Amino acid sequence: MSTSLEWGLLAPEFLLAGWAAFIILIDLFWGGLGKERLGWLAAIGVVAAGGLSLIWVNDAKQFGELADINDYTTLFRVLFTGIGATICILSARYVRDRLLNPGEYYALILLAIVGANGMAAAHELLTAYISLELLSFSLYALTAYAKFDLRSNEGGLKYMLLGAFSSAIFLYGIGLIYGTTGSTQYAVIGEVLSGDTSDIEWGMYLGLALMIGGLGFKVAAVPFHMYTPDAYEGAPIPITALISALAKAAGFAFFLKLFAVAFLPLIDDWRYFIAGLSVATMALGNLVAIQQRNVKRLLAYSSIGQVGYLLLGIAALSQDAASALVLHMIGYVVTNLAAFTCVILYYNWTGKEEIEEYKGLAERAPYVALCLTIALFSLAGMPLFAGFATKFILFQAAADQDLLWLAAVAAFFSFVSLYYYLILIREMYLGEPEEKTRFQTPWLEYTALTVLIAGVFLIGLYPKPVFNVVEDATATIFVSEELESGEDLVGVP
Amino acid sequence: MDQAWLIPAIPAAAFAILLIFGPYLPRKGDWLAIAAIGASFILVFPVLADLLDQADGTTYVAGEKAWEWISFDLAGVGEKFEIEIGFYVDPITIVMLAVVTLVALMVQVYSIAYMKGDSRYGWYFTVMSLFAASMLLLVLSNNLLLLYAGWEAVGFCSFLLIGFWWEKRSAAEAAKKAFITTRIGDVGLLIGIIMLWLEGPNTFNIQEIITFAEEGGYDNTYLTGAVLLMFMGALGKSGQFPLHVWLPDAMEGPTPVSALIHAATMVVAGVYLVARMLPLFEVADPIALDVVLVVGLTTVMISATMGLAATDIKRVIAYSTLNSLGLMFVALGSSAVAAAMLYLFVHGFFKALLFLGAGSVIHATKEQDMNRLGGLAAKMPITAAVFAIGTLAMIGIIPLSGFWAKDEVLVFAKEEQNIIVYLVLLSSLVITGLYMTRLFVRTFLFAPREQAAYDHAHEGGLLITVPLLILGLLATVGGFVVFDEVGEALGFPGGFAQFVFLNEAHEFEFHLDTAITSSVLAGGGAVAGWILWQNKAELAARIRDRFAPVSTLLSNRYYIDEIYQFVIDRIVLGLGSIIAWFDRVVVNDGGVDGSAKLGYFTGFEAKFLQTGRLPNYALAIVVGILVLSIAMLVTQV
Amino acid sequence: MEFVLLALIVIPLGVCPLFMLIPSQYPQLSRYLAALAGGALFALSLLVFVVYEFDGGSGLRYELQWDWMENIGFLRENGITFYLGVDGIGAPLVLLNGVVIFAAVFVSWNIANRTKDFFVLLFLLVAGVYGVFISQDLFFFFFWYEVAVLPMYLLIAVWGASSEFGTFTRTKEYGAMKLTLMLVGSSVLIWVAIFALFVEAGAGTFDMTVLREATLDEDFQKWVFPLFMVGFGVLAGMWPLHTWSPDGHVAAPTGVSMLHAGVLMKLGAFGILRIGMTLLPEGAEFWAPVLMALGVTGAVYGSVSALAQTDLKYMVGYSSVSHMGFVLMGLASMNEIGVNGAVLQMFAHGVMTALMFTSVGALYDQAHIRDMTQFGGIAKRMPRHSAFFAIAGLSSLGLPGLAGFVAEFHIFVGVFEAGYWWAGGLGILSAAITATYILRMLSRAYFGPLNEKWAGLKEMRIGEQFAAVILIAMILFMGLWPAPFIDRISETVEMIPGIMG
Amino acid sequence: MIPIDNFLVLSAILFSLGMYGVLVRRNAVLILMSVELMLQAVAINFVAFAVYLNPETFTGLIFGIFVIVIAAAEVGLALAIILRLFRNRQISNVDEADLMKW
Repeated sequence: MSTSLEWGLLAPEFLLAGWAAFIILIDLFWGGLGKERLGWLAAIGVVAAGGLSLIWVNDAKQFGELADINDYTTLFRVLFTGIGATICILSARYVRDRLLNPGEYYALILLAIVGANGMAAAHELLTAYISLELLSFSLYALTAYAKFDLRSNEGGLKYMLLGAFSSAIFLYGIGLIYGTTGSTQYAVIGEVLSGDTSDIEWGMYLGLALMIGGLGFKVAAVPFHMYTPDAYEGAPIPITALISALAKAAGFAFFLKLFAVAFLPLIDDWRYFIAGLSVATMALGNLVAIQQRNVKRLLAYSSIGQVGYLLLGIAALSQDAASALVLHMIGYVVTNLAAFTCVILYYNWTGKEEIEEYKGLAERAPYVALCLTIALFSLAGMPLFAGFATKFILFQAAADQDLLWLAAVAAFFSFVSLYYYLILIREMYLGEPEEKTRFQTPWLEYTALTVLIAGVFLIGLYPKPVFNVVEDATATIFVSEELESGEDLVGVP
Repeated sequence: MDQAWLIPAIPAAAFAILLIFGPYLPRKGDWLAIAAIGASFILVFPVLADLLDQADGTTYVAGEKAWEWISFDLAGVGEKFEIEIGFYVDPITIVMLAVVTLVALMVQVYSIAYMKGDSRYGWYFTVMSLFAASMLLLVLSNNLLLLYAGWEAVGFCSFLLIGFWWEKRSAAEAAKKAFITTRIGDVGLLIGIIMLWLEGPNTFNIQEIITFAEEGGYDNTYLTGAVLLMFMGALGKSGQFPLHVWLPDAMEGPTPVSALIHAATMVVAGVYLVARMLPLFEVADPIALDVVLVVGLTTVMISATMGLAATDIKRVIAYSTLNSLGLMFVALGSSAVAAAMLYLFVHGFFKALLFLGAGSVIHATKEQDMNRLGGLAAKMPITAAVFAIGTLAMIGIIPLSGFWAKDEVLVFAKEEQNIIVYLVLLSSLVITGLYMTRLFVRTFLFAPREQAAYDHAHEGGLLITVPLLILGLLATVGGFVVFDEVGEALGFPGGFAQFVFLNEAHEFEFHLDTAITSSVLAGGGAVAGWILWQNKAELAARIRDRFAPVSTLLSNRYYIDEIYQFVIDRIVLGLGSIIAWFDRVVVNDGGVDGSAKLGYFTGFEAKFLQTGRLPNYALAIVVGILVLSIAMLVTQV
Repeated sequence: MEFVLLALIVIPLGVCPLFMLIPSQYPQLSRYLAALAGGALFALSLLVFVVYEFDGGSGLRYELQWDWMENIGFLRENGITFYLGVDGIGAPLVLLNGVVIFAAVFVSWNIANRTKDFFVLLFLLVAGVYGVFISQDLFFFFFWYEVAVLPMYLLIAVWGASSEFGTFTRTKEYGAMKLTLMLVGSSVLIWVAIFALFVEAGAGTFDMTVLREATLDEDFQKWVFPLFMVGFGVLAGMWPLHTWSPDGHVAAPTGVSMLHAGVLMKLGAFGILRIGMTLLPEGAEFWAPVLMALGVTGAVYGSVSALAQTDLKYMVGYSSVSHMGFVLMGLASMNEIGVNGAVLQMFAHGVMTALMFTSVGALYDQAHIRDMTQFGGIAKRMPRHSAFFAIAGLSSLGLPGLAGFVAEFHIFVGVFEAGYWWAGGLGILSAAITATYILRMLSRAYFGPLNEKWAGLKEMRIGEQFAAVILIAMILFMGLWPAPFIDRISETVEMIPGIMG
Repeated sequence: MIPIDNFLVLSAILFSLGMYGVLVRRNAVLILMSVELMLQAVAINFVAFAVYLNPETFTGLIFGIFVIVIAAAEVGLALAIILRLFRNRQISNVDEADLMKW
């Protein structure tokens, strides 16, 4: 237990936390800055933190036994700061028009990013759990942030109580795993589990089941997904975007690292359970989405569907499947943010969020309509856009691990999902708007939207560069696999 | 020989020019069409001369010339799948070429006067040239596929020409009926061709197929099937018994068209096909030739009887054409190619003559119904005289060409077939005499029944009468070509039969007994006709009243049309609507939409799981956890 | 020359952003740009077709291979490559695509609302189709296959037309949604088959020339081929799953249904040939009788139900199903003559249907109804239009001298050669039924006395006539002198494993 | 020394009691209390494992402390939200808070 900790490694997190405090103070003492510019300020802070984390590109350092700062962590730090910056920019106008005390709002977003970074970096169950709780708490608070909106209140309540309930279950799982393997280090757990586990089977499997349940809640896999539609519909729109992007991405970063390092030896035991979860998630997510009338609930179920595909990547856990999973996750995050940008823009203009109310959007804001169509087609997995390439690679990776039936089920539900995306597209292009006036264009949001759509096109048309980066990142968490041949575990992640 | 390909090429070129520049040419380019068909007619003679002087000893070497149209080699089999455009000339082709080009020339010259002033005058000649080109292509082609191509193109031109005045609903329906009926026939022809190709020597060339068949290449029943299917095509095109319904309605087209297509050229294409393929018929099971015979006979009897009842002069002549075609098939049925070709040769002239005569009557009086004509001989002496020659030739009176041809058929029928066939033929002679004289008497002699028509009657101009006279001359003189002496005089190796059967010598003997019986019967029929239908035709009226049911049956053409229409409406269209309904309701709404709705409603049910109440959500989580852990423990531990 | 192939894809995709730049107040400008792009594509396709040299080699010409993703994850050496190449089967279909888009642009000259977006989507569709015909990489084959389906929904839903049939209605949304879902649904089958193929081949690459050499065991081929057959069959209008085609055509605007029936349906048949039969020969051999049965049912079923239709577009839709049934029969005959016939029929039918839709569209634009029983003698007012429609009809019923006969004849010979004499007989019978409904429609709607209601009809627009003339030129070119087509096609069909002589 | 199983059984009982409480109770505050009960059960678990299995390292104990800290934070946040709910709609029964369903 080397006690000397290189605190420098956590510089981005410190910066974020400090910036959060700074934002609160600014909001407290210098009211003149105005709510909108506060958002931009927060965004600048987040971007700075993202830039800072680039220092450790292809470096492999360890922060004591708690976390390791390597390509995997850097990739996710950049991804989370990216998400955070986009959300801050997008929520600037929303907060100005509809929310009070913006300081805490942005601070909580920053703290959520800290939590997410922690989850990706954690190499040890306790740190991971604490970062998970930090992320979840800030999201609970943000969901219920609109004090006087009944739906936000109710959504927050459900998200909070169920979140607490499931984290208790998750903790119980961690306890059992700690009890049976004697340590909370992923690597050590992995090593113990690869040894003979005949005597500790009961505790281990029960713990594993409980942890899958707890994690299932965090990433909204089917039996545990019930809170998602209400949380998404209740929360203010930028926060819905945040949940759909950050919570899912951080959840899977943690899920992937935990299962790739710690539980890989037991893969043949838990593989078919995760596959079962994935099928259930895809099935229910897509089928119920067909019935939705509210755009936020529709995107909630669509994100549940997407989680199904990501679970497929976990079920077929191998180096290729992991990188395919991360690639698909990046594609999904970028596309989802693009879709939510359009939804936020329309909400800022008209305050509407029902599908019927999207009538004639193509007349009133052709560019936004086009971008939303591109995002929806990409979510459905149509070519030219990110969805096609990432889904193709992910399903092919699953098929490679002889899970062809799962890839077939996923392909089928990806087709089913096209229906409800087309319903939204139909409203936009076919419906007749009440009045024909064009909306005035908010330049900042448009640039963010253009950048995101460009990202969607890039991943769709030429994913090689992004895939290379992802390949290096996942290589780090699978190092232990190559070493299995003979050398014992050096404990270096 | 190798410029034989020019014969169809010139009219085809004329067609192309007329199609594009037709309307802008002076007189809409009718002169170009006539010049083209004239050139083709002239070209027939050098080809004939080539054929004759190639004669080494008794046999004539048939010339052949071919270009590659489609060819690719078959993987693995090493052979090539080849389709070529080739021409093959032999005496049968020469006979056909002569008839087609000459009659076409006469008809086109006649049409200048007949079609003057018609709004689509240019279009008429354009299609006429296309028709000539495709008929000549059909006759000259050396392989079955090119023959089929000509065959279809000819059918298409008849569709255009029958439906020339498509403003008339009846003309449009008649054209459609003609094309569909022939198409149904062609289904058989196409299957036959493919069957011959399939088991045969991997080529469509007619001569190779025939030699292959004669060496016993095909197995018997297979060949019979193929041959009968091809005969089905001939049925359609030549309007034989089951598929004859379209010919009477085809009279909707202009009369020169009827003269050319429905008398001399297109309808005999079926006869030409069977004549060309006769060696196959002979090699195949005898049933094949019997079928040809029986079909020919039934058509003869049906058409003759229907002729009695029809009142429209063009329809009567159409029935007479069916009658003659039946005779030709009877000749072919008794494998008498020479007799069939002779009858075809001669029939071409006098039938065209009859049609053009009727045309000039219609042109003058604008009236087609026999009951409104009568006594036109005074007003139209030339037409009447020429029409008389044509009628007598059709009946088969001694000096005229019809007699010699019909006698040949009777002779062969007597020798080859049993007595019943011969008796039936003799009875048809009588009926032919009856209805042909009825036609002539009712239109030209005795008192005119309707004054208006009579006043309008006037002799057609030179352009109408000259072709009539030429054809009249050919109708009278044409028969003598049968004699060897006449043949040698014209430079042929011998009589008509001699020319047609190049290799086997066929002397022409005059069978006195058949000649006498046929003349007596035919003459008797004619006289009876005269008596029945003279003056006011009271005698005929009384007979008709006594046999009322029979005459109504005849005038309704044995209700065959109605039966076919019933079959089509009930079964074909009925089946169509049932399948269309089935497709829309069962396959589409049930199958396709059904599965989509299935997905929709499972989602609908699943939606209500989301009750909105927190304890239910917690319950879902607990259930999930329990299921997961129990399953994990049960399977792993 | 290989940059010509690249241009075939870059031009349609490149022109889309250009359209976006044109402000929507100048529809005429976007029409000219569309005409220019269409013309360029037509010229390039003609060039690819004409300059196609016959030297032996692997059968691929003008190959262009750019690495897209290799040596990453499960992909090994040239895993996914942007690999373009045209062969004997591809060349005529590229020409078909060029012809039909050039004609479609002129036909959709009077699209009023949002012309700009219409042309963007149209050219996206064309890019997808070009991509499928010339891409030699299985990933990109599927990529372009989906791109071709992508714009379908909006094209039909926004610019289409709903129609009332008394007992049932077919709204354009319904038609568009059904069409898109059925095509994407069928592509799920193809997707799964591609996964299985990639894993089984074990070469870690999607390059078809490599996959072709991979020896796949018999039973694997037996259960993967039907996936391809049904997946591509749906787009090729295979019998039980054909219902989207008539409904889609009824709802689609003219230009779209031209491209759709003329070219998109050929993608399905092309897929079966290029992927199913080339990569899985034993599987194809095993399933050939089933494909033949479905093809024949489709042919007879299509022509008989066309007989009972009164709506012109439904009739043409069902006739497309019938003719695609012929193509499937040709493919199922598994011998060179039959498969040649199938590819010829793809081209012939493509051009014929495009011409038919041009005419029906022209009539619909003026008369605003498509019920043929209410028309009468309109040849009087629209002589050229009826001539064009008559030529298309006659070519579809197989009149020699026009494209239909050459193709259908080869198919019938091939089917008889393969021993399915019952299928050949039924096929020729359905050609006769085709003659019946075409002629019945011609005589009822075009000939006969002029129905006074339609006295006001005017001749087709110049644009439509120009499009029709091009299409007729193609019909006559293939009808009278098919040698150039056949030499190209037969040379490649020979090299397909599993095709006997 | 008391065998570890007793502790494990104790925490298991407490855990299931808490879970039962969450499922049955309708009042938001009581649900929160049941969740806290479950968290304490887990804390007992951690401490038991730490003492019995590897006394020399403090991981388990640290875990126990953190669980308590997080439970406290949780209560703070949950009560705030429940308070907002009560102030807005004067209800605390969770079944009535079903504005958003289907």
